[in-house]
Amino acid sequence: MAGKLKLATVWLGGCSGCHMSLLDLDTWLIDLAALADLVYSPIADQKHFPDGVDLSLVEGAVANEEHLALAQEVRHKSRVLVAMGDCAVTGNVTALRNQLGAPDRLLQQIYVEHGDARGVLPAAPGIIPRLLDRVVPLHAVVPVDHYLPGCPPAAPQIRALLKALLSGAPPPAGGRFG
Amino acid sequence: MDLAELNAIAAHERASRKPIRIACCTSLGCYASGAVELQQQLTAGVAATGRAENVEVVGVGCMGFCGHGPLVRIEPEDLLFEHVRPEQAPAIIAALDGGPCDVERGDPRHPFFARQLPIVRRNGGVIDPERIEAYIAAGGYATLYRVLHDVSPAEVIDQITRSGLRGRGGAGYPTGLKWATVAKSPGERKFVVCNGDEGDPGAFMDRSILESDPHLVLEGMAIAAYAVGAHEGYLYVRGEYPLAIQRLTRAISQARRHGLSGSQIFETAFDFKVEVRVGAGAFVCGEETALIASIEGRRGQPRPRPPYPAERGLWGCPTLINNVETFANIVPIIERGADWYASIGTARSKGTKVFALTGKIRNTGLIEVPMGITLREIIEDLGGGTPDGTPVKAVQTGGPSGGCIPASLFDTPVDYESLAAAGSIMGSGGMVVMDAGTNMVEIARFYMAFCMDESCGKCVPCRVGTVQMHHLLDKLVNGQATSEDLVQLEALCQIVREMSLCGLGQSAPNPVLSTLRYFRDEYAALLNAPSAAAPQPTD
Amino acid sequence: MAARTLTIDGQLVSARAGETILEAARDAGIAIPTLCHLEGLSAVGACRLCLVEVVGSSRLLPACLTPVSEGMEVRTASERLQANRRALVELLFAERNHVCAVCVASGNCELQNLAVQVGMTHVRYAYLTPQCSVDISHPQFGIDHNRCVLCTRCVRACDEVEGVHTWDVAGRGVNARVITDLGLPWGEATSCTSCGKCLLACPTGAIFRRGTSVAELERDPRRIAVIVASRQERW
Amino acid sequence: MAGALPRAAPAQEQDLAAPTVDNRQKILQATMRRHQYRPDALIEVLHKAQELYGYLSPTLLATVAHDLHLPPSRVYGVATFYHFFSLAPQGAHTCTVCLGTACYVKGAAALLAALEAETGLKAGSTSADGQLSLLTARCLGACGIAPAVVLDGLVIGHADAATLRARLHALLAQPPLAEEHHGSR
Repeated sequence: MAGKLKLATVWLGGCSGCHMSLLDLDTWLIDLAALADLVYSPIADQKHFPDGVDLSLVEGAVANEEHLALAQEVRHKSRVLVAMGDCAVTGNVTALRNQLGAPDRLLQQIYVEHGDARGVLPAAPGIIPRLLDRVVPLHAVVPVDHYLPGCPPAAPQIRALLKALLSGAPPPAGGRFG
Repeated sequence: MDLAELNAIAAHERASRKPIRIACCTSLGCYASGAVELQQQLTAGVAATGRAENVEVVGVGCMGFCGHGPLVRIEPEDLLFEHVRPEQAPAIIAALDGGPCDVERGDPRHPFFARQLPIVRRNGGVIDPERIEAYIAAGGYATLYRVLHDVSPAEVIDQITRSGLRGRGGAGYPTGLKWATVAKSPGERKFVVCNGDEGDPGAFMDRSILESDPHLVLEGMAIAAYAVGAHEGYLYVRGEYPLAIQRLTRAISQARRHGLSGSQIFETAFDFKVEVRVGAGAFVCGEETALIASIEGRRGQPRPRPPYPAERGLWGCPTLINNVETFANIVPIIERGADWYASIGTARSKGTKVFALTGKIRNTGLIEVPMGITLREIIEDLGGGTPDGTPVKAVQTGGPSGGCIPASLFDTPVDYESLAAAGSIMGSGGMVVMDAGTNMVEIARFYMAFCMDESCGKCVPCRVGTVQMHHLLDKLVNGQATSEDLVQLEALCQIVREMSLCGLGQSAPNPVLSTLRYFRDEYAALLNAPSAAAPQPTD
Repeated sequence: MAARTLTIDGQLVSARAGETILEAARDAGIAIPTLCHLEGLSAVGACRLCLVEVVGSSRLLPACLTPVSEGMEVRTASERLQANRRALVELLFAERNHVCAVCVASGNCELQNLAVQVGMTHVRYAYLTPQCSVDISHPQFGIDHNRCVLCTRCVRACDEVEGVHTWDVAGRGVNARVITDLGLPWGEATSCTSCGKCLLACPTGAIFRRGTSVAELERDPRRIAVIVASRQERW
Repeated sequence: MAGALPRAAPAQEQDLAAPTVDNRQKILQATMRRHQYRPDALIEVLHKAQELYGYLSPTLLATVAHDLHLPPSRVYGVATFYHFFSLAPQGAHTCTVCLGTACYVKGAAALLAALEAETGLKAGSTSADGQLSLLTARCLGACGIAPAVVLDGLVIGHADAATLRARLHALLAQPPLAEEHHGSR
């Protein structure tokens, strides 16, 4: 079946609520499986983002270096990129920390000053990614093709978007923040 | 006060003059450079050498050559001294006898002076601005007398209309038309307001006029009030100009004492009471509806026009608002006639314009030149080019609302339309000269920072748009901007220009647009450049 | 009643003399986005969302303040206007910290509705992320400056309807803030009559009624013990 | 070389006496009376209040609001709109760098940076000991002698960092000024 499309979903700095909403599509997910192969997703066991993805839905804001690198890789390897949900579109709750200043100071406060008795900064190079100075929406680091606001976007909205994009049509307009 | 009294004051003033006159500029530039002490030393020196009989030392208004101050001129020999220090007073007094004098000499026939055509600045550097008698002796208030007795309000407006005078605050609205609108607007109570909130950084024409010849402005306002049927006036002056405020306040009380302001001026039925209002540091108050709000004691926030102040202004009454230099043109026009005035300048821009020539220019100062003179004549002939002789790169006119005109367009004549076609505006008269060391993107950022800080915050596009534009310019200057940022900057310029409520926002993008138009390569060179901005320009 | 006939978006519209373009358009069922405008309050023309094109005028004019005139030709939804309005809404979202997901007004917010109305999909401008305070010193109401759009509807409602003028704007530019009395906490503003008109006027979640937001319902479980104890006394 | 400027406040009438701590209230009252307590005189009155007290304290603003029959929020709104008005005490000495275009083109930004480095103050702030405020101005209209700096009311033209540094040191080396010289709390 040559026509089957490659679909990916990506989880950056978000609460996974958008993915929960995706799962709310219940039985339609079976229809979706007929339209596309899920080649990368937090709900699929796939370590590396594959090449030649047709459509990627990205949940979450860009908050640390791993997010940044992954966002760039996803953009590079995807034909169509969708910012899914308010965190990816605006930064949303993930970006609330931007008002509190640079992350070093925050980490110090949280882990040392108000932390447990050990009071040490989490440091594990290569395992725990460093936080970026500012949390930014996806389009601030890579070009984004479509936006699906909502916290989370309702399942029918995700379905409408997927239906349209997988059939090559423009996604429906609208969608609401919050 | 009647005509005989006026003439008597003038005659007495002229008769008490001494054959030799040492005029000492006491306007801000010279004032700040020690002119007051110099004047004291000169006065003491004249007395000590027993010459008080035939030599007088007079503090006068701005001579214009501010970069070379303090300035001293000796009449009738017409000797000009520059950069005079107080301890050089004896040497200057010695020069009266033709003695040796090592004080720096200026050339009164230098093109800086010779190419000027002083109309509003005719008394600048000549009379003592602190004495009404000096103004009267120079012909002052005779025009007001004639107007009140022999000329109808309609005739006054006709004269102003036919003179072709346009607003000197920047926009160039025909003055006569404005006066006619206010005159026609129904209402018992009307106001005349003089806008002395000269906020453009790099402009000090109005300060100089107010400091050098306050009565000229007051007389012009009184004539305007008579013409439009107003009896109350306000002079709104920037708080940054304490010397101008002091001289103006003094001038008003002198005029009141002489029956030239207040009730029954020149013993006619005409009343005109004028008050000074001191600004408190807000550029936006130069916008006429914001200025009105400020006079009313409120936040200086503009409101949408129409209705224009000519119909509904101060306290809802018809209000005539003109700028200082506009009012300073009134007496000369009425005195010498509309035809005379209309014979000066170009087809659509009549008369003269005062410019403050500053920046990287040899001859810094104030000049009054006929409209139609080219930028090249101003910058090269009067201004003498850059101090170190390197080429001039551009000239900025119109302040934060204006633009940068490159050297390749220096043959542009100075008139409202030509400057607008070149992407700038006449503005109130600031001309800041820039040389090769000036980074044009930094200049654009400088002006945007200004507009951002001065935005009143009322309307969304100006309040937030200026911050976003400044952010993008900052990224550019710091070499962090992408080509998308540049596209976004240009788009924002358009949005802020089209959507803002008042002139501040509508024109805030101009410095960016004009530098983009002529110096796009400087923007392009900064895109994604790893190095930081060019160094701060130095002398 | 003098009538005026004009064209709005190609549609012939009849309006009363003295009516604004906005009123005439709304009567005709043509929606022009607004934010600072609120029926019952004076119009200030500050948000610039209702700017429209009028044939013969080189400038865009605020529909909320421009009176209709005979034969006037108005365009309310040209491509340029739509793009500019979208930009304005984005500028507002970028200005302060509007996080719909955690806002008490979500689903009932004029700014949120505007984003939908103008087709804003995302904010192209840099978020300014200012430090804004939340003032809950008033016993009944609170104000979260993160959500304020400086429309000044609260200021006008307080001044023009309640007649008190507890609210005003302090500072200028992007640093401007609505304030009560001498910039003190709202709860200390003695002029406030607690009438709640500012709350009614606020288009966003900036001014809110206390005790209704998430996790803010004020309860006092200890009162159960008090009730039980006093009942025992009586019986 | 420098000349002192008159005070930056409306000088419409001569006050009877030099202000002392005791009669400042009287002078302020006289100013309001002269304006017949008209609300539109608010800015003039605030100019006078700041001139007398050095800054506009909440008490002072409340008095002005009360006497001019204005809502307190309106007085506060006006006082915070205009750059001239300060709601916090200023330093005993002030150093104001003009950042107008002419001064900017002649290196005012570098001059300000040098002064910031020298004093350890950010523009717009006052030293912890209350001795010095480092301020900036939009444009003093002294473009002919750019760059211009005002030290305690004295305009210095053609200013350079070395001269300013020396003058600042000389100023600050003087014995500290007593509290009442720069407004009371």
